Amino acid sequence: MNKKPVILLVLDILSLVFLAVAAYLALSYAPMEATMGNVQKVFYFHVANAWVGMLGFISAGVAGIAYLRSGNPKWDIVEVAAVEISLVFFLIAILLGSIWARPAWNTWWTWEPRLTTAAITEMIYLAYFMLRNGIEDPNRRARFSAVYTLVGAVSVPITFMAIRLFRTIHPVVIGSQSAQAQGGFNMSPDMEVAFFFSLFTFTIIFADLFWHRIRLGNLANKTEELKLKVME
Amino acid sequence: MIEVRKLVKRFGLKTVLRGLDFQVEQGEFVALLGPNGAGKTTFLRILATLSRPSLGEIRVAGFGLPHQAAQVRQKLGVVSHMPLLYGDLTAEENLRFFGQMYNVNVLNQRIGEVLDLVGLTSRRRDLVRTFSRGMQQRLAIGRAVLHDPEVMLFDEPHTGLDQDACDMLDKVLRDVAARGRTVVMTSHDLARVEDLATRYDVLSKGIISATSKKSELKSGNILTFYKKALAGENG
Amino acid sequence: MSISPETTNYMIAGYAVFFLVFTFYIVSLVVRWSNLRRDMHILEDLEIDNKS
Amino acid sequence: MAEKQAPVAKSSNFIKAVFAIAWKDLAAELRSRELLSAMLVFGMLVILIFNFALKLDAKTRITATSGILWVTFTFAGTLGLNRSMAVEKDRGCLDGLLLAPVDRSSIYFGKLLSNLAFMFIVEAIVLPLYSLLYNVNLFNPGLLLVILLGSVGYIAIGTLLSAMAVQTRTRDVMLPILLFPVIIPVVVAAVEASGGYLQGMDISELRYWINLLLVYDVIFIAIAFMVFDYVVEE
Repeated sequence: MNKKPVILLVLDILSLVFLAVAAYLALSYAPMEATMGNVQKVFYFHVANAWVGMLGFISAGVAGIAYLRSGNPKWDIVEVAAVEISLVFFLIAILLGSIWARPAWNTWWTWEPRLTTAAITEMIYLAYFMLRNGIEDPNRRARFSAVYTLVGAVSVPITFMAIRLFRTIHPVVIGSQSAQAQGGFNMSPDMEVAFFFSLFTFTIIFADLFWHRIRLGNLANKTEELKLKVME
Repeated sequence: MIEVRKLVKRFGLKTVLRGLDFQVEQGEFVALLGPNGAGKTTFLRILATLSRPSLGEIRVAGFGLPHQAAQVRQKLGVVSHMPLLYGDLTAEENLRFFGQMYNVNVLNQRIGEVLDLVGLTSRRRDLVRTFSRGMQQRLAIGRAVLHDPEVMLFDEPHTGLDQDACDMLDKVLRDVAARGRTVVMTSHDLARVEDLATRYDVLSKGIISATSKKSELKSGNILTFYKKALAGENG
Repeated sequence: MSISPETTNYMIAGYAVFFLVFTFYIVSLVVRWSNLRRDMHILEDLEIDNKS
Repeated sequence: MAEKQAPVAKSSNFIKAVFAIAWKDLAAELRSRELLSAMLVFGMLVILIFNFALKLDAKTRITATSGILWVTFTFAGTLGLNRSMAVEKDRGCLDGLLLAPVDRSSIYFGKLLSNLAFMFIVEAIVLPLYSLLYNVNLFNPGLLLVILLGSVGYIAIGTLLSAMAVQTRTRDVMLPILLFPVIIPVVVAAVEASGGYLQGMDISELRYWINLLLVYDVIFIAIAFMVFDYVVEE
């Protein structure tokens, strides 16, 4: 358990190398987008981070259902890991979206459906951790977290649909470039390379971090077990 | 009536009950003794189907737990140190509500009988909120015997009662036991249970560490027995 | 619009924010891990003491 | 759990238990009126504060009414849900319910019914009062339908989450924190649809919102039904 698996080490190295390459591709290799200028380059990492957030969100939902079906505490550890990673990467995605929105549409925040849904997911995950903090019995904590993860996993897509419907009815005109409010620009082949490489890189990073976080959860569990044993 | 084999209960990583064995014959009145935190309440909650065992076999009134919990519940009456009653309903309404939940036949007549048994007939139309602690506890027993259960579980029923209320409660407990019901009661008031119970079991460190029938103990010796049981476990 | 707006500062800010939060998270993972390892070692020592 | 009774007896017991639980909540509330009066007073205070916060002149009222109504219902509803579950927890009554030989989901549906009844009572008082105060006609069948669907969705998920919230250490603040982020679709759809009906919009334009509310109601009643066991059992 304490010995680090070789594959994990390989993943670590791959993550770092690919991250460097992805940054190079995004910052230097991909051409500057004409209407928005250099800030458009934030887009590559913005989407890739949101993608990791999504992966975490889906993993959390699956782990929650698996916990409720099996009652195996391992799934609770997986679920917390997924929620935490999703929380961090959605946060990055929201911040990057904000930084991109500022020069492009002259506002720090747009109520764009995807961005808003990501923000609401963050609120659900903050509530998730508050819920966990408020429960001492580990079995109950795991059960309630799994139930709440499931409720969140179902409500978030509906929230997205509701907000999108809301936006089609009340289009918000921001600045003069509202036609591009959805980040609509045509990607040149060079841009596509940078974009897809970013997505690929962050998928690897997700797998790597997810694994590390699960190992951390397992170690915490082991330590707690030993603590109880020593205390007796 | 109650058969427990190798019962283990864990809360997360913490093991509270570790391979507990326990048998009760029909009509026995077992006092479950033990220091605070020994797992008495946990054990009783498992028997009451409120908590699931982590491992082990349990049969209550002929049904296995946790798979046949619904059947067990029908045969079970539980009184805890919480009254489990609604303050804004009258005594009668409380009994009627729980009677409906247990699907009791001829409910009105049964409510009358139960109120008589616990001596609250004159207060039947009063709100439970206005009852003293002792009266609430008696009504709680009334609630628990409403569906004529075969097995009764009492978790520290004397907690928070004054002397008079305790004596009243004991009278009701004796009445209940005299009807041939099987009773398991946790308590740490040795003097009080000595008289009530027909058997004493000591729960310590997650197992039943000692057991003794009333007939095997000389009067007044329960304290010695209890201390020995705890010391024996430690030594 | 023929001239692209000068938004390089925002680009730099964006990537700085990413690397900041990302590094912060990695550091938090490492700190939590090493704290747990330390606790584990202390507990293992205690357990050996208990046995002897 | 694994019940081996005749199915007919079981389903009639189930319905009997659901109504017994709902009836006992209503009977207790009719006597104490603690929950309803708290919800009502709170609701009126919210409306009062909005009056000054938004300077509700005739023009603002048309667009703001549906929003104000739903904020009022949402906040007052949280108060009611919390109280309704706290009553079960305080004297250990939840254990009393769990000890009864009935299906756990009957407890959920019983509480759902009584919570919904409280919600409707509050709405039935707040609506005419708001009409009176601001001279807006709120007796519109479309609006009533929206309020019905919105309340069902809100209470369906609220009953489940309040059962969780009362079992936490920070139970007084936990419910809104858990509930609000997951009822956003209900709020968005209900506000939009209510606003549409109040402005006399065509039904066909509001169909999507009504559908969304229906979908939400069905999905979350189903989910709560499936997971309620995990929330109350140990």
